[in-house]
Amino acid sequence: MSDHNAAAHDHVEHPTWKQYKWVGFWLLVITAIEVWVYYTPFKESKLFAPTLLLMSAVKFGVVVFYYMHLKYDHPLFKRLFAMGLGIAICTMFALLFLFGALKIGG
Amino acid sequence: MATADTPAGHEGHHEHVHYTSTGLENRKIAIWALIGSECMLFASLISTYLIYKGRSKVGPFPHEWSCKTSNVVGKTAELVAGCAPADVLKPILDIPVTSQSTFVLLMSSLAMVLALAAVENKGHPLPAGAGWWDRCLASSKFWLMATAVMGATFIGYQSYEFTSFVHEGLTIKTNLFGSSFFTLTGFHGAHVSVGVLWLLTLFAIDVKRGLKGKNDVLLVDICALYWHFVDVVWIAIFTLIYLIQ
Amino acid sequence: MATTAAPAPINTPAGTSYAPGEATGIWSWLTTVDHKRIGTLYLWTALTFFIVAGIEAFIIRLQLMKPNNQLVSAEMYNQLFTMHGTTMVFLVIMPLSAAFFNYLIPLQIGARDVAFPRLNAFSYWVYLFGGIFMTVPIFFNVAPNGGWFGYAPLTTMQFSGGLNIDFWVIGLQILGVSSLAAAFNFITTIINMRAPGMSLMRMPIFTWMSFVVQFLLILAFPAITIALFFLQFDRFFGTQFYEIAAGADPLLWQHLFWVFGHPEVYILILPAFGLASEILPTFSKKPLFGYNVMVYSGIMIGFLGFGVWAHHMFAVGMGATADTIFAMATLLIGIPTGVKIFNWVATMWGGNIRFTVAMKFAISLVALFTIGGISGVMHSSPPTDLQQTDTYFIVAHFHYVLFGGSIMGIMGGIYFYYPKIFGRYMSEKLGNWHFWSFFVGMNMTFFPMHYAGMLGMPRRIYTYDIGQGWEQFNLWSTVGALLQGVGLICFVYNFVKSRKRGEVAPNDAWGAGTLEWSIPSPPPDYNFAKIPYVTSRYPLWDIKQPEMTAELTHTAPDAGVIADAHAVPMHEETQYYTAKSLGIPMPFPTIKPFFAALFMVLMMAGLVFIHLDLFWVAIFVMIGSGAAFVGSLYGWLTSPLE
Amino acid sequence: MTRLPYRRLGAAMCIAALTLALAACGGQEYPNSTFIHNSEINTDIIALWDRILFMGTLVFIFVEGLLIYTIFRFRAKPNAPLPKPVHGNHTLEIVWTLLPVLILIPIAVPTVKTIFKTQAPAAADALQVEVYGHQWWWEFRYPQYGVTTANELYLPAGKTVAFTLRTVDVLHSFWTPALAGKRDLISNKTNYMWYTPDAKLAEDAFNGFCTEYCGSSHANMRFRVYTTTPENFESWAAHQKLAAAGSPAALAATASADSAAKKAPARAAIIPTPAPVPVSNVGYIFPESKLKSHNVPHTPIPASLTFDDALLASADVAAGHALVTNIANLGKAPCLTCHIIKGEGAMLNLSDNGAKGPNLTHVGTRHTFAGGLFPTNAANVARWIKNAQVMKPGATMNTFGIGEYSALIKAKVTAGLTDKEIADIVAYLMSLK
Ligand code: HEA
Ligand code: HEA
Ligand code: HEC
Ligand code: CUA
Ligand SMILES: [Cu+2]
Repeated sequence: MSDHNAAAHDHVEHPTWKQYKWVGFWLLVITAIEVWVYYTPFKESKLFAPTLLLMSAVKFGVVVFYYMHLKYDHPLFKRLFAMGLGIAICTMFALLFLFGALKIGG
Repeated sequence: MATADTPAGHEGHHEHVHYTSTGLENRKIAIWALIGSECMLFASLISTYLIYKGRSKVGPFPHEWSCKTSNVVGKTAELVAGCAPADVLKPILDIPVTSQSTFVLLMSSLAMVLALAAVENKGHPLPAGAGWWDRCLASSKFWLMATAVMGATFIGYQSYEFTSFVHEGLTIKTNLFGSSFFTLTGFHGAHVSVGVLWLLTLFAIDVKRGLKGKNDVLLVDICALYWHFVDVVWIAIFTLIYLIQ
Repeated sequence: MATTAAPAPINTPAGTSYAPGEATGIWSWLTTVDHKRIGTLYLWTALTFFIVAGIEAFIIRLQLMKPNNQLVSAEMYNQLFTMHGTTMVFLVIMPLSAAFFNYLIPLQIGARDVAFPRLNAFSYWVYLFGGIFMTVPIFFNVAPNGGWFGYAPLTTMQFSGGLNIDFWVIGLQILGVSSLAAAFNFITTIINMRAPGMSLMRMPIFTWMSFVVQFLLILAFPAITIALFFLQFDRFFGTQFYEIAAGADPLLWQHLFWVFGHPEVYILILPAFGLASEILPTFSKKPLFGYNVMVYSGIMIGFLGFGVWAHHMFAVGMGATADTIFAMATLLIGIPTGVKIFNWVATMWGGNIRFTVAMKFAISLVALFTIGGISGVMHSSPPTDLQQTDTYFIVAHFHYVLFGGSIMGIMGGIYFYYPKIFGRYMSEKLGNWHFWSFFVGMNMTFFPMHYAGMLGMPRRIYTYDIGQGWEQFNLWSTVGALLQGVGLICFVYNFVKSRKRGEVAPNDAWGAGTLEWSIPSPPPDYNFAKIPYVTSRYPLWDIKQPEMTAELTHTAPDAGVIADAHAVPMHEETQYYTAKSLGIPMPFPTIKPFFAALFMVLMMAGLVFIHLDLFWVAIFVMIGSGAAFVGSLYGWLTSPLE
Repeated sequence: MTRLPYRRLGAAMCIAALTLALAACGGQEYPNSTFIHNSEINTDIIALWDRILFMGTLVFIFVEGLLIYTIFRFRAKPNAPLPKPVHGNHTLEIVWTLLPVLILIPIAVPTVKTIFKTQAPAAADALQVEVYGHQWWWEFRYPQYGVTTANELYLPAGKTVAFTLRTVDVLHSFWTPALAGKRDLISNKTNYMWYTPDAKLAEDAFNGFCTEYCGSSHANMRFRVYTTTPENFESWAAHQKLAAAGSPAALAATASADSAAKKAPARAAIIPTPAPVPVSNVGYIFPESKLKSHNVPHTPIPASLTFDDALLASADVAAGHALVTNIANLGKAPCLTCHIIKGEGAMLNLSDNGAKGPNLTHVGTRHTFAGGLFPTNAANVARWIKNAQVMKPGATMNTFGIGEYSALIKAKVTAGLTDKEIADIVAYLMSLK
């Protein structure tokens, strides 16, 4: 099976256990912070929602880029995913705006 | 969509390795396109949940709710059945329990990457003096099973959550919150369940004839991509639905 | 399996509708995984549904021919227009486009098949069974009757207790599976199955437009899938998504529907644009003008198409800000579309235009779509739209774009590709009859609707009173529909007859430039005996009329080639061989996708029994066919492809 | 194949032109035209429309002209050399990307202006009208006057009307083409719109339509708008506000000579009411003579629904009154469980929101009924009561005629009203001026 023409795919460096475990670690830490913050007075703050969104966006990104190895993979996959995600997020915001539900944290 | 025991694609049929324009595997492109599409699916579900949040006319409600501190958009207190202004309704979402299930699901993603790495590294002999942990890392069966078990645990948590909600009087028919909550998390749960079955199938193949070689790496890889995506969706759901009020 | 000796060709065809050496008989069609046969199946099926939906339209027209007419009952009328719209959109134009995706995309990109041949067969069977499931109820007076966009809460149990809406909601869900499966398939095919040298910017424009459409499909369908699930759950399991008493917001349905619905209209038109872009250059003897811009504008249309959906909802009271945003976004779409129109004209400018029937259809697409586009721009201004929405002015708009655009383009495509598909030409004489009665009839039907609408005629009314000022327009529309019917009969006759009696067509029936014309007509099951190495956008012209592609940048066949064992310099193939003699592995025919589709449809359809108060029958049917579905799927996934 | 179809193209164009000509000068009236300046809103819309139509026509003429010129000029000629293979031209392409922008800006700017102008809040002193959509009829309430009516909307010319639009069931849409654009009636949502019928409109009648598909009788959900002078309007409203003719309340009111209606409910139970007393002054009613042919419904009466019209001539108003209003007859003629007749049926305590059917207090003053489907006359109303579903597909009112097939209960009516009883009821209803 060595002579295949999938040049791009096989020769890239895949992350290893060392990296995976750190990713896993940060996922846990961020989740822990999220839940912790939920029980602090910060919950009432206007910044609560944006902060949480930011944290989950980081988690989202780490999983996608490292666990789903989008960072190392063919750029095509990045585009396929970004297109779906981009349109989905825009649509979601537009819908929330139209229904007057865009008052996160309020 | 041939599974491992098909003659197609490997085992000597060199000519059968089809030429592809990008050098990428068809199935991998398809799974990424599917994931792109699923973004839109979950965006619709999450939007619905958020739009309907606070529009239910009767309890139970997701978060702590009292008639006085009403965060119900545009609804006056008397719309809420049996609600005296002094009542404080208990939040129905149980953050501690859900945090645990979130934890399990996140860790399953870690197990999943390790399973993939183990399949990819098949054929590379372990370095001399490898400890039990190295051997463990090299066991794709172990990690596949671990992922499936964690997925099943997540489903277990979800069943527990659903039944306890039903006991507290919230079913899919109760109010808008119930309908949109159960449908959203139910869709996610269905995705997890499909993933668990998929993982178990891979595990079975691994037991039967061992997963190795390029084609098998691909098999595990697309399952992993799906699995991580389901995880990522949960990250969004956990924050948007459970934590942010 | 290297070819040792040159294989012997098998007999050349005398214009049979399938290549020699291929299996025939019903079983071969049920088990086929050949993209060309599946494309042909799509074509036949969709044309059948076209006749059905056309007859529905014709009855609508007869009913509206004069005021206070009593030809059909209100209930029947409501089913007729709902089924006419739903059928035309989901069972006619989308599948007609799919017929071309299937038949053409692999040929145009120089592939032997699609990426997932069995999934492809599955898509077709799901479409067929889903279509039957939706269409049959009209004969029993229980067809869907909620309009093609089924606004809640009219479609909830409270207001539509019968089975009618059940057929609609389940049927659309079934068709969604078919469209989505096909879309993933074609995305993969186009990305990954192109012949060596066939870079994205060398793909024929039809393939490009189809590519855009597949993305529209995978991103738009989830929204309606969810909206339909909500409705289904409401109707069958008592959820409250559209339950007014529970505080539900009916606009949720509208938004989710149109988030899908507007991209959907581009799903309906872009394939026709693609076909016109193949036909116009061929019969002008000129390359397509501004290929790059054509590609970018197609992408632009698709992209903008996701940001304008609420222009269908200007009357719901979204507020001035939202109205403004969606109006402006809608206006913007005129720009890339205009570019396409002008580029088509520029393609013909300075050419040698041959007025074949296909060409006439393509030209009329340009002419008629422009009219529909302009009325579209008129709706996109909310204050004026408040006088237009839900009137016959809208009906005029969308028939100009759907009939004048999609149907005209697709008809052109059928005349154009018929010789490739069936190995024989369609009769130009009958074709001319068809074209002119369609062209005149369609204008006669739909142009007066502009007047009727602006003079106050609401749509979806089964009757209207005397003296409202609409009589003459309705009469004209009905006469026009009759003329279209005559055209359709000419077409059907021509289509059926020419298969056996048409003039035999050579490989390159029209002197076109793209790959599909370099292989025999009809193409052998393996498509290309030798996968060609592509060096320009019009590889066939490179050989036959190099002066026409002289201006294009070419790559030398050996420059940085990713060598494929089968790739050879561009050539024409005239002989038929068997795949086996060429050593080309072909996918096995299999019945499994057929059964998977059948049982999946049965499983989803089983829900209906719940509303017949046959709860246990429903459970039995759903679990039974669910198990059979999983079984077929298992058999399918574990059996080798080729 | 290469022969140019001049002749046929010519024929096609002739037919198209003919259609146009017919449309333009058919010598017919277009009562529902959206192009009539009857309100400031419509005037704004027409101005905008004219601008867009002009731009659209420019584009149309340019594109179609260019297209026709191109296909004629560059048609294949025998032995013509191969055309020059032009693959594109950047300048040209930029030009025709920008060209549409030049067309779109003059559309966009007035569009935005008009959006904000027409959607601004209505003037504070506007006449308030609450529109309620029902499957398949319209309810109009005038909260400032305490008036509720159905299917006929009276408006004072020259005064701004602010509509509040709601539905009690599915979505509907409120549209009078000759007066203004439409606005949907949406469940769980209140919509607003306003316009000012021009002061120049004196006694004019307009047809209105439901334009959101709402089920079986969507086509039959019509209404009329009557404009009149403000004085006439006040007169109409003042009378509509009163209790029904002959009702205890009305009698009480006549008894105390001036408006003593306040005390009515208290006396309602005491005063026996043998027969309704015809009212002498019914206030302003839009004169029948001002109705044009297109304002009068011509809906065919189903042939299967027969009624002996002779019965109507000999009908007894008092008997009808008793049938409808005497609680003892509620089982037989449960009219007041769905309809309000102001001053009657106090014990049912039906509110506007609780009434499933149109308010019948002054049904005799309305020119049309059942969603503007029929002229209000005894023959039609009698058939309506006998079998409403035959008169109007899907109608939700019970079938009352004994022996009639009721589409609602999917059976023949056994316990209902005889034709005689119906005739009496009709006589009573028609007396409700
Ligand atoms: C093939 C399908 C198709 C296509 C391509 C379009 C194209 C467009 N449509 Fe249409 N539309 C429908 C199918 C389609 N539509 C259907 C089915 C409905 C009704 C659904 C229902 O209610 O049942 C509908 C309804 C509809 C509405 C809602 C009306 C209402 O219900 O109130 C609107 C409103 O903005 C609209 C606008 C447009 C616009 C701006 C375009 C643009 O894309 C058009 C762009 C094209 C041009 C403008 C012409 C070419 C351009 C030039 C020559 C350049 C110069 C021109 C200018 C600068 C103006 N459409
Ligand atoms: C691709 C889409 C498409 C196409 C091609 C058509 C084609 C036609 N449409 Fe349709 N139409 C829609 C899509 C389409 N329509 C949609 C989406 C709606 C909205 C539905 C809704 O409101 O929910 C609609 C609604 C609609 C209405 C409005 C109904 C209403 O609002 O009450 C009308 C009214 O005239 C109409 C007419 C026609 C006519 C006359 C044709 C003609 O072109 C049809 C020509 C065909 C024939 C006349 C058939 C002739 C056949 C024979 C004579 C028999 C031959 C038999 C054999 C050979 C066996 N259509
Ligand atoms: C189930 C409730 C119900 C009952 C009981 C009922 N009606 Fe009706 N009625 C309606 C509804 C609903 C309408 C409007 C139907 C439509 O126009 O689609 C209506 C319309 C009418 C109209 C026409 C009013 C108008 O202006 O459009 C008359 C007159 C009428 N009813 C008389 C009667 C009489 C008399 C009785 C008793 C014998 C009666 N109704 C009993 C529900 C009812
Ligand atoms: Cu009410 Cu249509
Ligand atoms: Cu649209």
